[in-house]
Amino acid sequence: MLLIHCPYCDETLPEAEFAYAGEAHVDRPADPMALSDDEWAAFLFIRSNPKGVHAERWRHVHGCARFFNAERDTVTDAFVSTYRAGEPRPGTKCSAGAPAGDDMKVAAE
Amino acid sequence: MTRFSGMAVLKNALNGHKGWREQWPDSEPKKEYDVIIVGAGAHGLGAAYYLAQEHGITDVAVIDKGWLGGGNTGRNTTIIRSNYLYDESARMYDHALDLWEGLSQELNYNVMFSRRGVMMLAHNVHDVQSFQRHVHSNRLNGVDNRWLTPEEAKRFCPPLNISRDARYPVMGAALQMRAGTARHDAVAWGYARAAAARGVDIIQNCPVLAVRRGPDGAVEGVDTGKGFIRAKKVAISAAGHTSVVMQSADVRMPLESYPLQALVSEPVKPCFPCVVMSNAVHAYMSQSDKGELVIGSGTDQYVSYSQRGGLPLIEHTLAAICEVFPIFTRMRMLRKWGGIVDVTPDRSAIVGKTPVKGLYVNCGWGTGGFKATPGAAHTLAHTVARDEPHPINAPFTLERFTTGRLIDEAAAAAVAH
Amino acid sequence: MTMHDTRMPDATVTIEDLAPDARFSLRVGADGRAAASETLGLDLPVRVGDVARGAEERTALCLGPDEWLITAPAEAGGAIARAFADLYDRTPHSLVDVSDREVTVRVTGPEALTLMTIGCPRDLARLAPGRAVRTVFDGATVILWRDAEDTFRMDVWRSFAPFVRDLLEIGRAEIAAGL
Amino acid sequence: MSTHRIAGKGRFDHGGPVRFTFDGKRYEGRRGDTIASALLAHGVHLMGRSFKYHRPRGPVCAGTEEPNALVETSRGKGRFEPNTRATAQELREGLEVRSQNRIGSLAFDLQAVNDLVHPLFSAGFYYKTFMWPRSFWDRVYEPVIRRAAGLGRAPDAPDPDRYAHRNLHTELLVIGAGPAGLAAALAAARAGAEVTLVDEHAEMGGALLSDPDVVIDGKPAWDWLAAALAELDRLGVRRLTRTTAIGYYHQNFVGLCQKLTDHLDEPPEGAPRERMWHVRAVRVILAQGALEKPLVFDGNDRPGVMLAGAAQTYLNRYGVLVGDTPAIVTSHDSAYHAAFDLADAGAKVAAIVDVRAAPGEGVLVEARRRGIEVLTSHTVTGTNGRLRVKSLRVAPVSGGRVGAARTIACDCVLMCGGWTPSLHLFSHTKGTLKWDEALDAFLPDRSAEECHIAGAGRGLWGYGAALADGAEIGVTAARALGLDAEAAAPVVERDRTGTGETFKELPTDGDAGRKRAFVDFQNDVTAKDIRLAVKEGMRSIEHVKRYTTNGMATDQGKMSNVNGLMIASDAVGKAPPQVGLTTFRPPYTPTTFGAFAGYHRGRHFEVTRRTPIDPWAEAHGAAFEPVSLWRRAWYFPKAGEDMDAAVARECAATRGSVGIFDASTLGKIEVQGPDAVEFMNRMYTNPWTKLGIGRARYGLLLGEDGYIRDDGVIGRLGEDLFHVTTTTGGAARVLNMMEDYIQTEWPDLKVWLTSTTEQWATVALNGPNARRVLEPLVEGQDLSAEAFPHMSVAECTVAGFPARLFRISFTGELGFEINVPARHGLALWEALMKEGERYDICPYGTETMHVLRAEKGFIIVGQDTDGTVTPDDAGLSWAIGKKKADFVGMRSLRRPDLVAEGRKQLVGLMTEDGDVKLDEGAQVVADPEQALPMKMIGHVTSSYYSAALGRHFAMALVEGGRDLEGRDVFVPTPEGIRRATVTTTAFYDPAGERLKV
Repeated sequence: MLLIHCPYCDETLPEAEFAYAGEAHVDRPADPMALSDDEWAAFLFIRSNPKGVHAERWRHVHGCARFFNAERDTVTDAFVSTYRAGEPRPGTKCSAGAPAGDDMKVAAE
Repeated sequence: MTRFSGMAVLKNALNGHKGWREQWPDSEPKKEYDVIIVGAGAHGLGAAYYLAQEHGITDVAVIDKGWLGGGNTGRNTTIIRSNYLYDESARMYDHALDLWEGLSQELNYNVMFSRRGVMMLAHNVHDVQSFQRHVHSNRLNGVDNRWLTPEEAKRFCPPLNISRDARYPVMGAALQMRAGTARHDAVAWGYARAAAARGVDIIQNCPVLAVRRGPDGAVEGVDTGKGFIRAKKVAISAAGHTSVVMQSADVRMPLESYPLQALVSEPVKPCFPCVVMSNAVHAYMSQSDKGELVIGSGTDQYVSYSQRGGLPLIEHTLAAICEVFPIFTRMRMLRKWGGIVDVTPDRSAIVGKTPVKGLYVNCGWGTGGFKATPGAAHTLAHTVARDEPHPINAPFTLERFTTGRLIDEAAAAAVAH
Repeated sequence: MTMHDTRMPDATVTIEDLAPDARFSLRVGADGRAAASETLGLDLPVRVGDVARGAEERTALCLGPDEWLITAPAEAGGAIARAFADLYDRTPHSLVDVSDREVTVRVTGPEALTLMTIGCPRDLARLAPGRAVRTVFDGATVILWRDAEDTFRMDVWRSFAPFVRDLLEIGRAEIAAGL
Repeated sequence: MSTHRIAGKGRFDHGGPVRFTFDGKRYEGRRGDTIASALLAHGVHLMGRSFKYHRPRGPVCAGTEEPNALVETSRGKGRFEPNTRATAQELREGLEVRSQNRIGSLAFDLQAVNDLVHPLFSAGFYYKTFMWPRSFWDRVYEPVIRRAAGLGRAPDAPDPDRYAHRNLHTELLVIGAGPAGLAAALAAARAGAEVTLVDEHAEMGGALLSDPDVVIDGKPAWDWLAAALAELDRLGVRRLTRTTAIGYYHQNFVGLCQKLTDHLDEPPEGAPRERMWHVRAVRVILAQGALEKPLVFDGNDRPGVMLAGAAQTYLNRYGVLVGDTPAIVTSHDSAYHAAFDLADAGAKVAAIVDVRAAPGEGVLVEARRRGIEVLTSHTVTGTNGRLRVKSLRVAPVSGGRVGAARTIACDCVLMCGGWTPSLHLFSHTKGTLKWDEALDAFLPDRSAEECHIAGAGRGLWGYGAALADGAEIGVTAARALGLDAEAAAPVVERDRTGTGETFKELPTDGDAGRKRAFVDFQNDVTAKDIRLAVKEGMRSIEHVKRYTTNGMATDQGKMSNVNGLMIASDAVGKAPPQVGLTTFRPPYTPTTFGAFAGYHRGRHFEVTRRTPIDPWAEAHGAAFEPVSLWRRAWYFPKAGEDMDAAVARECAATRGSVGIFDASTLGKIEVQGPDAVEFMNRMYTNPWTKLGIGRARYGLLLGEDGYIRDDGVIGRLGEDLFHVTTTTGGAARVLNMMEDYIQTEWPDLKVWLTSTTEQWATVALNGPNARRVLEPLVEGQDLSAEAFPHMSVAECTVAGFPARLFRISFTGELGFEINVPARHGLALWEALMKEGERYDICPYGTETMHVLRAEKGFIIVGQDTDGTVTPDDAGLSWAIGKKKADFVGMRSLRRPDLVAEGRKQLVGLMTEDGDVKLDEGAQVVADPEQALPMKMIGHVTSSYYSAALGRHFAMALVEGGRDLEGRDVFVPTPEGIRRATVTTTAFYDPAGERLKV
């Protein structure tokens, strides 16, 4: 059971109050009809799934009911940050969570 | 390869077990192979075995960052069944089931495939409709599956609670008699031993850092903890870690990796004759030959590679077990563990070619990879050897996510409305 | 008794159902908060969990950045609804009568906090008297008010209430057993 | 009478006896005894049989790590459990204890025949045989193996006990109340920390309970302990005994299992048997001590062979002398203290056999003082005695050579192979371990959580060291909590320190391949099994473990892991850390399913949501069906009716006059705001801009993948206000999905959503007489067809209650849905029933609702769709706003496979014979003659008997179905092939005349 800081309530609370809501910063295209099938499929289904820091969405569903974003290390499950929906990912150059080079030094089982 | 048999055991029993040899050598990598398989789980080792056995391709290395069979192969609840809804899935899993039935003899390694029957419980009208659909579809696909009344279900599995007053009363069950369990480690070991005997190198404790591509975009080999190893073809069979490995070849995947937990009880005398699954209540269970109740839990809600998993999920799982089998509350959980499963949007696997020449992938089995092992391995080997899919894995493409031709087993079991 | 807890005095806790108040879910953006406050006759609090109290026993609990739960005596509901209806054209918002959506249970007594911990994973020691939060109790969403050190009040969705009530009774028996 | 109870020894209550039975024989013990200590007091060592060879076994330990002395315990019907550790279960009056895993008696177990042919059962033998003939594994071999395996019998009756859960937030959780834990808790609590201290035993004190002669701060150990506990209580420390920290999860979340009643003669009413605590601690101190290791030698498993520390505990804590003539075998100084304590209590120590050349000087002096023979540089080459050890063979070792053996008579063997820090919980956190060469042990390295380790867990031996370290760690933790703290380490005299060495299996004479030196007692894994596994290529400890089952017994490897690793690493020829340590996995000790399930059993397994009208349905004999978390009235059988009869009657009554239905479970969402229309346009496939106020429309919701997710009728109550309904099961999901889009994709829209599912009770009234029933109760709305046509909505008063009244129909009849505040739902229902009496109003349930809607071809999302069905597939293209530029899922409808020919389309199916009911889920084929596997072109989604049509009918999803209308298809069933004609789905009143009244 994780402890999660809700950026709206400004409290750190048990995971039981929250619902995970998938990868963050996968924005719905402004004009979906203009996209090719490949581009649309990428929006719908392709996920970065990094082994390392992952930008993801949570909803404080049994609380303030807000969706918000978080960075969490998927290897340790430790949260790096949480921030409000619409805010940029802290301290990163890119919005999508492509894995950093270091994360690649891990391979298959 | 020393042939295993009752006589061999007897002979060795008399000589202090001096005659047994190494089941597979712990190989050091060569500079180059025809085929490299990344991931020495049962899927990867099996693919190597079938490459050698059926396609005559023996210049093969199976590379793993840890010990063989140490990933999801050794962490699952060993359920084998093939009563899937869609034709594509039924064919794949039934192909696997056909191979399971002769696997011990084929590998000369007892994988203890036990056809004890898998029973799926229906707890509401929607379940009944859904499972009946499975039963009808399976019957016409030649897949064994039949419908039981609650009383028949109870006769087949006496610990089952079929009280009408239960929070989730049992309204019937679908039973696949041909389904069952197998000994997971033995599958990896059996494939490893048989593959090694045919010339395959098994390279353990050698992390694959990246898939290397040449100027023409085709695969050149893999960078590993033991240096670069050249290969004409590379097949990724790395379960939960597929996204990471594929990313190194610049292929982004429709996958997310989730922690999945399982647990066993202390061993008791035989009390549970079959496998029971209950999707509505979120419980599935069997009893191992050792006597432990083997119980599968669900995935945690968030993406993770930590293999930890939370306590509340285990609590929910055991509450579900006690709901369906109230006599087991005083049983004790002996040990629980976690694995990492990669899950596709339609909950069906991806087995086949990729946009990169010479690169093949076998992934996305979610929580159901073990049962598919021989089928996945066999069709992957075919795909790698011929550079074209076997008819059975042909529908399990990466492209289906673009065209929309999904094999949506999850949606087909959509929750009740 | 295996729990050598010197801070656990003799177990007493009372569970009671309360008569319904008028309750509204108020949703309004930051730009309309002042007008809504004026209409209500109290300052809408902005910190999640804070409760403002106004005349005629009106209270406003901040549940989220643009969400408040307004309560008032049952007979005062109509006036609030009319006042906000008049406000709508000037200040768009959403005021929805939820008086019947939840029912309310009160837990009081020296063991009230202990009883709440059987279903509530939050650290309730940190919920100061006078504050309230939406949280979860044994899987059910509830609004949990701490009215005093040893008094809690829970608004529970109507169809979940018997389940929650049931668990509270089990917990009370447990506390009474002294284990 | 107890033959081995020593007067003046032990901490138990010397008052009245506690009576219990073992295998039917009556025994008496004392309050505070465990089953094992009470039996040992009677000279009984034989308590169990091993897993594989069924060898006779006695207790090795005095705690929860016991591998051998497992028994079945019972306190009456439903209160039976197998595999109880006799060494941990406290006695209670009337406890029934039975030995297990035997055929015949414990002394003469027929399955011990396995032991005679043990060479056959070497490591991994079952992988190598039982393969022929092919069908024999699951028919013959496996059943035999399964019957021989297992330990105790499974419970066979429902458990009447209760289990509880509780959440606890604490500043500092200290796990283990031995010297280090106590000192840590004291130091932190003195500094003002809020502390929770837990220990798995009935009493706190840990090793101090077994070492009364130690002097702390000038006081005898037990006096110091009593004072320390009193001070902890004064400081407000929450102390939980019989409480095991079972698992250490993310961010200092620790699961504790507290045993509450198993030790009580008469548990109080309402008391739970066990309680699972969910603890969230700011800091955690692990003070779990160390576990003594057995030595590995031939015959080390006979009853009477036990750990030296255990013998010391039985003596000092329980006042039981485990034998009169103990022999000690050790590689660590600590066993000498056990020898001294037993000797001082009157035992005649046969000898101390020390594997080392140079034991500590201090213990040698003490041994000499007591006249105990010490054999250094000696090994044990075997033991004798069938049901109890009688002697051991010892031999000198010199330069790796084993010399001539001699036999020493004894009645118990006390062994000590050194100590292993207990780091299970630390490992749960994914904290890393490092191998300490000097100690031959894994010690904690990098911590992944905010936790500290104190005492023996860090490899510190002796009371002085443990207390000092505990105090210091307590201070460190307090400071980490922002408190001022000073360490004050107690002064220890008569400390019991010492050193030792770690050995693999002891040197032996003769053929090592035939020696049976046990490593995992319960699973019967011997040193040679481990060596064989390595020889066969199992080179990592994980492989060795899985191949031999070493460490997989119910002690979870506490006795066997390190010894197994030492032997495996020797066989591999690598240092232990390179061979690896098997992962420790929760729980720390086996924990009941009930403790995990907690309150969630029986009717409290999961909430059953009931509507305000549910009590009426129950009182009127309704059958119920579970629908998501709700229970809904399924049908209302009259005397003698089955479901089919009841449903046929309800259908006929509704179409003939009027039926009443509780629709309260439908999801309801209030959508309000200036952008409400725009939001609805983006969310649903339908156009909403032109929907007039007071009008309602069927809404269709897709997922972004283009498939149908939900549907419902939506009424417009104002320019900016919609009353949205969803399916029963979809309510929460739909609201979540809408909130997601509003909050994250379209934050610019000014619109708010509020769930009103439970605000309103909803009653549907359908049938030609519906208006006549309703009209007299309505105020403020003209119900005439002109003033209130089909698909209208109005706010008015019904039966005196404020209401939202819809004129809509899910049955094809004149229909109304009346929403009133939930508290009035039952009263509304009763008013309508009363008003409807003269029209023979008929309450109906979900099944009749399903039939009536199917007769009209209306879909049920989730039944006629399955998550792969597009609007066009379902024949709902008309529900898509043709001029819309975008809505959720629109883009996906253009994907190649979604516009391909031959998709499955929803059609009607009429069987050739109207008496034949097709199964829902039955498959449709074009060619019934084909061989398996057949090409299936569709499946039946809905199938009912229609009273209106006088026959069965069905809906089906069929490839290219709409083009097949009028043609025949086939439905193969186990009873034969059914021919059916493809039709439209408008089975009843296709023109909708019945709505226009």
